[in-house]
Amino acid sequence: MKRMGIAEALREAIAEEMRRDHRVFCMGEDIGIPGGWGGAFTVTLGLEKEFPDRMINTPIAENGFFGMGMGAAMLGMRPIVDVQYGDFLLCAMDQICSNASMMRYMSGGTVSVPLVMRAPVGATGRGAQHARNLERMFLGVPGIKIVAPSTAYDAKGLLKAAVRDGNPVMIFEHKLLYGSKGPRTESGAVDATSDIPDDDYVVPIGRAAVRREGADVTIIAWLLMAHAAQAAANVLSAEGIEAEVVDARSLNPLDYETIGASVKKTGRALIVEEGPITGGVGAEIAAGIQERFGDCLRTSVRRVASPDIPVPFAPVLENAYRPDAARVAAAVRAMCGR
Amino acid sequence: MKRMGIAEALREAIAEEMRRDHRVFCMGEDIGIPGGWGGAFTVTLGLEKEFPDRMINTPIAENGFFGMGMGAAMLGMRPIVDVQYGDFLLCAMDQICSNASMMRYMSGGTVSVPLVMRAPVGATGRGAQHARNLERMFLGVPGIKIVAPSTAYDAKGLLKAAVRDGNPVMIFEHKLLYGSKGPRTESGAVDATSDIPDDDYVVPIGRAAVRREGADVTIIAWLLMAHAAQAAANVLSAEGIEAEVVDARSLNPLDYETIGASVKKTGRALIVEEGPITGGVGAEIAAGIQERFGDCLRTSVRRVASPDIPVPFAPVLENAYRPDAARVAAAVRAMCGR
Amino acid sequence: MMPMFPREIPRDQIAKYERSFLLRLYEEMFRIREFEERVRFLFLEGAMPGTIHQCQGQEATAVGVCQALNEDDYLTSTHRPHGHALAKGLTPLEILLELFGSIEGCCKGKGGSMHIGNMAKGMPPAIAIVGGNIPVAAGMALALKMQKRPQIVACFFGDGATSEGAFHEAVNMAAIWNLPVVFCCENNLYGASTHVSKITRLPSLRQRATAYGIEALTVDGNNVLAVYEMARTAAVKCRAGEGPVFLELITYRLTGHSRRDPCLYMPKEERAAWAAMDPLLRLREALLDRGEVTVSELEAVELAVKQAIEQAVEIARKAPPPTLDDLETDVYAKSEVGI
Amino acid sequence: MMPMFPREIPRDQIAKYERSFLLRLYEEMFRIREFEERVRFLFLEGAMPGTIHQCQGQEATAVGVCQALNEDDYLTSTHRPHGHALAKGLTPLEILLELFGSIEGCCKGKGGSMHIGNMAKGMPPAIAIVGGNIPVAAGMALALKMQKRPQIVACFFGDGATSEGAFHEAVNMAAIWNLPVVFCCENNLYGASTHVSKITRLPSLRQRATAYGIEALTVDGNNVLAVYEMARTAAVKCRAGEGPVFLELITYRLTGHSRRDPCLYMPKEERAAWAAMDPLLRLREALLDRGEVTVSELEAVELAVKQAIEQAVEIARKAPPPTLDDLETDVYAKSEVGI
Ligand SMILES: Cc1ncc(C[n+]2csc(CCOP(=O)(O)OP(=O)(O)O)c2C)c(N)n1
Ligand SMILES: Cc1ncc(C[n+]2csc(CCOP(=O)(O)OP(=O)(O)O)c2C)c(N)n1
Ligand SMILES: [Mg+2]
Ligand SMILES: [Mg+2]
Repeated sequence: MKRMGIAEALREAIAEEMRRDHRVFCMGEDIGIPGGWGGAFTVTLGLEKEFPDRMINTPIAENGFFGMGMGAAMLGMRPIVDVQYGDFLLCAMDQICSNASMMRYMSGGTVSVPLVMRAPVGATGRGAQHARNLERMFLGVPGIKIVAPSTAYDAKGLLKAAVRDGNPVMIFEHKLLYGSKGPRTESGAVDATSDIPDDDYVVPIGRAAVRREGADVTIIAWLLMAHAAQAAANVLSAEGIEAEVVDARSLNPLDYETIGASVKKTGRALIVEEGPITGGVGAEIAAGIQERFGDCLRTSVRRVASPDIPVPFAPVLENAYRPDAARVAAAVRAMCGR
Repeated sequence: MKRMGIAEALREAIAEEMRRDHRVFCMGEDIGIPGGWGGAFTVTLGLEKEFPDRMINTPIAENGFFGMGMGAAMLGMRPIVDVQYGDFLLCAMDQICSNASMMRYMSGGTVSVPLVMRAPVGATGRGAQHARNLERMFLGVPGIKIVAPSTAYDAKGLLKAAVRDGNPVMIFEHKLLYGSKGPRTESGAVDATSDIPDDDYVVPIGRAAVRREGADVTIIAWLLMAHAAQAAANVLSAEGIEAEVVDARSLNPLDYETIGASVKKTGRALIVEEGPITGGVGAEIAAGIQERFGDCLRTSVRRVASPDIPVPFAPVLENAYRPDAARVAAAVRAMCGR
Repeated sequence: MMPMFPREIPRDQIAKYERSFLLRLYEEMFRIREFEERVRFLFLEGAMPGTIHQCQGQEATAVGVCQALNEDDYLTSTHRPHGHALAKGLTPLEILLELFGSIEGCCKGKGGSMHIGNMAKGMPPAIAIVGGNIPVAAGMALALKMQKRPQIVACFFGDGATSEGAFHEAVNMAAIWNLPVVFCCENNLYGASTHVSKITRLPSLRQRATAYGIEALTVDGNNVLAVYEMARTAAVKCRAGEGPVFLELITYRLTGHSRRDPCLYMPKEERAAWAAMDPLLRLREALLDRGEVTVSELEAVELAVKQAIEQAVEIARKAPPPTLDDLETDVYAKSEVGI
Repeated sequence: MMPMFPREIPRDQIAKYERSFLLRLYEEMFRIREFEERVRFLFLEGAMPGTIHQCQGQEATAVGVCQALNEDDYLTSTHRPHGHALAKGLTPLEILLELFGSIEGCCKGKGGSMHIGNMAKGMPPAIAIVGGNIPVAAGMALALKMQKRPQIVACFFGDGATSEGAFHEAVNMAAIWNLPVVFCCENNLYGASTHVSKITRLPSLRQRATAYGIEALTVDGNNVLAVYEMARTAAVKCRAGEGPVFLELITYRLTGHSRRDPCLYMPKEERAAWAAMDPLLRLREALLDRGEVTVSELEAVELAVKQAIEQAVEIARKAPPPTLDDLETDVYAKSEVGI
């Protein structure tokens, strides 16, 4: 058992998978460079020492090396490719959405693409182009699984599950949760450390986690917002409102079993999302809950999310952009008629 | 007044805007080529005769020329750029979503990007990579307006509104609605012709159209599905169920005024969408309706959409992929307890 | 743009090869031609769904390259994949079944004309996004190198594809990592209706590869022997770890870009000049000129191919479509988690 | 990679210019250096939000190019835009205000360090997606050409950006349409921590432009006069409708890639060798060597710049942030429909 942050837990997951399976390799910008940073957020720091041939440092060419990851995966490798900021997934959309996600179906089930894609997200003082939460972009793309851990335990277990999955899996990581150290420390970081077991484990893709039980309202969130939800729940508890916090963790597939059990109990559902409210993952969860469990709802599903704007730079605006515990608590109070 | 299909109406809209405003020009693949096709679906056919310098035929480089469209727009031009199939927007995502959509905000409102983007969508027997309805991809991208006409009248009026708008506007066009003629005729095409007035008009962005009134259920759709909805409504009417059909037409902004008025009247809402059910535009509309008009609903909002799969090639599968009047009618019956 | 290579296949070139090999080349090319012509009629008849992009006139590029490959080498293709697939060893039947949308097709009817392939034969489903297969091919080559396997990848694409960013990103990475991939650019002078002179300032597309420090050659793509020889040399280089290599194969599409294209954007004289450069005609003439093969032998080859294709058509026409149970399968591989 | 150009600015080169012009160059470069150093301390102090990418050591590229532009020409920039902005005429104050996130900044505090710009001064907000500004610059040049205006665009980007597909697509289109854009590639030998030799097989990036048939030159990017001269020639060509031109400006970043980067991936000897190639030092020495300028004159220039920047810092520190009312404005332009 060892206490770790997400960056460290991911690093350990990658190293363990590379030891376990010689087909696993990493490909990305500024990885495997002696004296370098281990990618943008230290996740791959130092791995080139143990795996000199399997840390492939690329030119700045996201569409190209994501497509190469796909090609290598088709021939039996298990690539882990990453972008330095999730925003740059937009450069690689064609390879991700037209090729990797659809290859298996187009081949009639004869080809598979065991490709892991990593993407750091979240607004962190860098302005609009290094800030977006693009989970939404991939939710409507059949063929890609999506995970989004909020703790180091989940990050390690989900990354391992992704490597072993056999399908394209996108793992979103939040910059404020990494716990990256040294020059890559993030201001405004939130503690997401966990006790990591010494033994191998996976966190299965497709299962949500109940972080806190409560009978009055279900709050569904992931990544940084899972922390905001828990903070809000603590505040609300003092006021006599008991919120159940569901960390969705896996966005595709969504775990409607866990979500449903909670909503049936509480009769109220609130989704918290970083990113513009319109067209987000929250829209799907809201629609999905009402279709499946509409009869159990005491009030309409609500969303707390960002306004429909690009991410602003000035801290005062960015803080208003990013939902926080106070906004979550206020929304819950409104739903509960307080 | 003249009867026209969508391809012809769009062509007329472009020609009229180019006559009216010398800043307007077109940029795309296989446009302006003597003896060519006028783009993939005849929309720009022959325009090079009248506007030899304003029909710019590009290499196959979507990200490049969408970005160039943006650059030209910033310096006062009014470019209309297009992809041959909507799927290829994925090649240009970076320029569309990171640059064009956010430039105005990042500049503090000092720069504008009056860029029109055209994209043909819909499953039409060509397999997974020439088939997708990618409206969903842009809904959660603040800064881009989205329209999706189902009639020639709207196509012309919305394209004109887009050219005059002053912001990036994406216009989705459905291959089965174009009414393209000659070698570009589509099998399975649906009649979307309208009587087009001789005088200049625009259809304002942001307003839905009620295609058919009814008191029992609201069906919301756009593009090809607006036709499926109307066909279903006719069938249902014979059974004594009167559906109100709302053609959303503008997907961003959505017209919650028109949608709300209808839903308040009927108490039931069904959204019909071509494309995987998960993460679609329908999710947003469903969530949005329940948040705004939840109290007026007699039953949960429902969606009829495609399964969560890539678009299959075989006609029998493709037909099962694409929602049709029968599926819409069945969903309405279920909602109305029949 | 008029043909820039002499029409005749040089006698000393053809003299280097065995009769049986030359007849095989002829048969392979004829199979593609006959297949494409048969499919064209099926389309015009309305028997086939969807759209098609055919390769009549370009048979020598597919056959020349594939003859230089080993059976277990790989090939990636585009929206115009029929010739590549046949040359790589897919049967006319498995392709026809796919074109007819049958569950028995090489992609279970889920792919269609633009996505035919058969990984067991070294060809993943073709990718119809122009330029999109190039990074994929480079990635396959990367895997082969990491796995220390001897195979190589032949990556086909058109002149049009060289303007896509994907081409540049992938060729550069293949170059810096010396990957075993032969970039086979079928420069048929047009990307859809757009003449190649409209998309480049230079007379050749070769520089788009030499810019990354790799060897690049312009080849008479309608001389199957010229293609074969250059591809063989390229393959040897790639297998020796000295890849990649870029081949610009100059050819011409004798048919429309896609179904029902009247090709009005192609000057008549250009079409006529290139019709005379038909790679089948050229090989046929050279073979007869060499004297070892008779017209009736060639006709026998042709007849056998025709009959085989006709048989395949008859089977494919009646083959079962998928059922609705097939609709939602094959999206995801079974997860291996826990293994 | 060690410096490949001689350290000394040739005497006959410097002799060609007027004293006042040379002093202006020195002042412009010093302003950038001083600005960046001041900002670095503000960052380390924790006074500034976000991240920064600075350009100490690269002042000659920005100043050399911008001196060759007319005031109404355009410039596009990247994640590392401070030097370009200052050279293009943005004031230290309007940039500092933006860096501090004030509503009075050049982008109302909505852009930040990576997106500074001021369209009224010919510089749209910088684009921080590597390679992303290159198509945009080409499109601006297209507009200028269509509008028959005499201006040109200077498009800055790094060595790293030349591996992005966006670069290739845009340079090719600029080439085939002869657009008035000077592609200014600041080859500072590193893209983040990745040395340029890892991302290309060739010793120069020039071929990545000549591949499209345009003129491309490699220039000593730390000799401001060399940069100025090549940029002036390129500008003349572009204005004459004979663009585009590609300039590979060899330079070196004397600072970290972004905030708090200890640069451990750069060999010590390399850093030392390039420190000696500091473009400010080189110009200073050449000026003093020429004899027309005294140390105290230079110090006077420096002092004035320092004071102006210090004043700007004091103003910017206290400038008001945006209010929540500003949060949702500026997303859309007011629609013109009906006009
Ligand atoms: C990214 C992308 N853009 C546009 C198209 C539409 N399209 C299909 S084929 C084609 C022309 C391709 O030209 P080339 O690469 O020369 O291949 P050819 O058709 O000549 O074999 C175009 C524009 C596409 N499939 N993908
Ligand atoms: C598309 C994209 N990929 C990656 C990054 C992260 N990143 C920012 S700067 C940089 C290095 C850029 O190198 P270069 O183009 O040489 O410019 P320099 O930093 O040396 O000025 C990288 C990888 C980015 N901003 N955009
Ligand atoms: Mg071609
Ligand atoms: Mg650099």
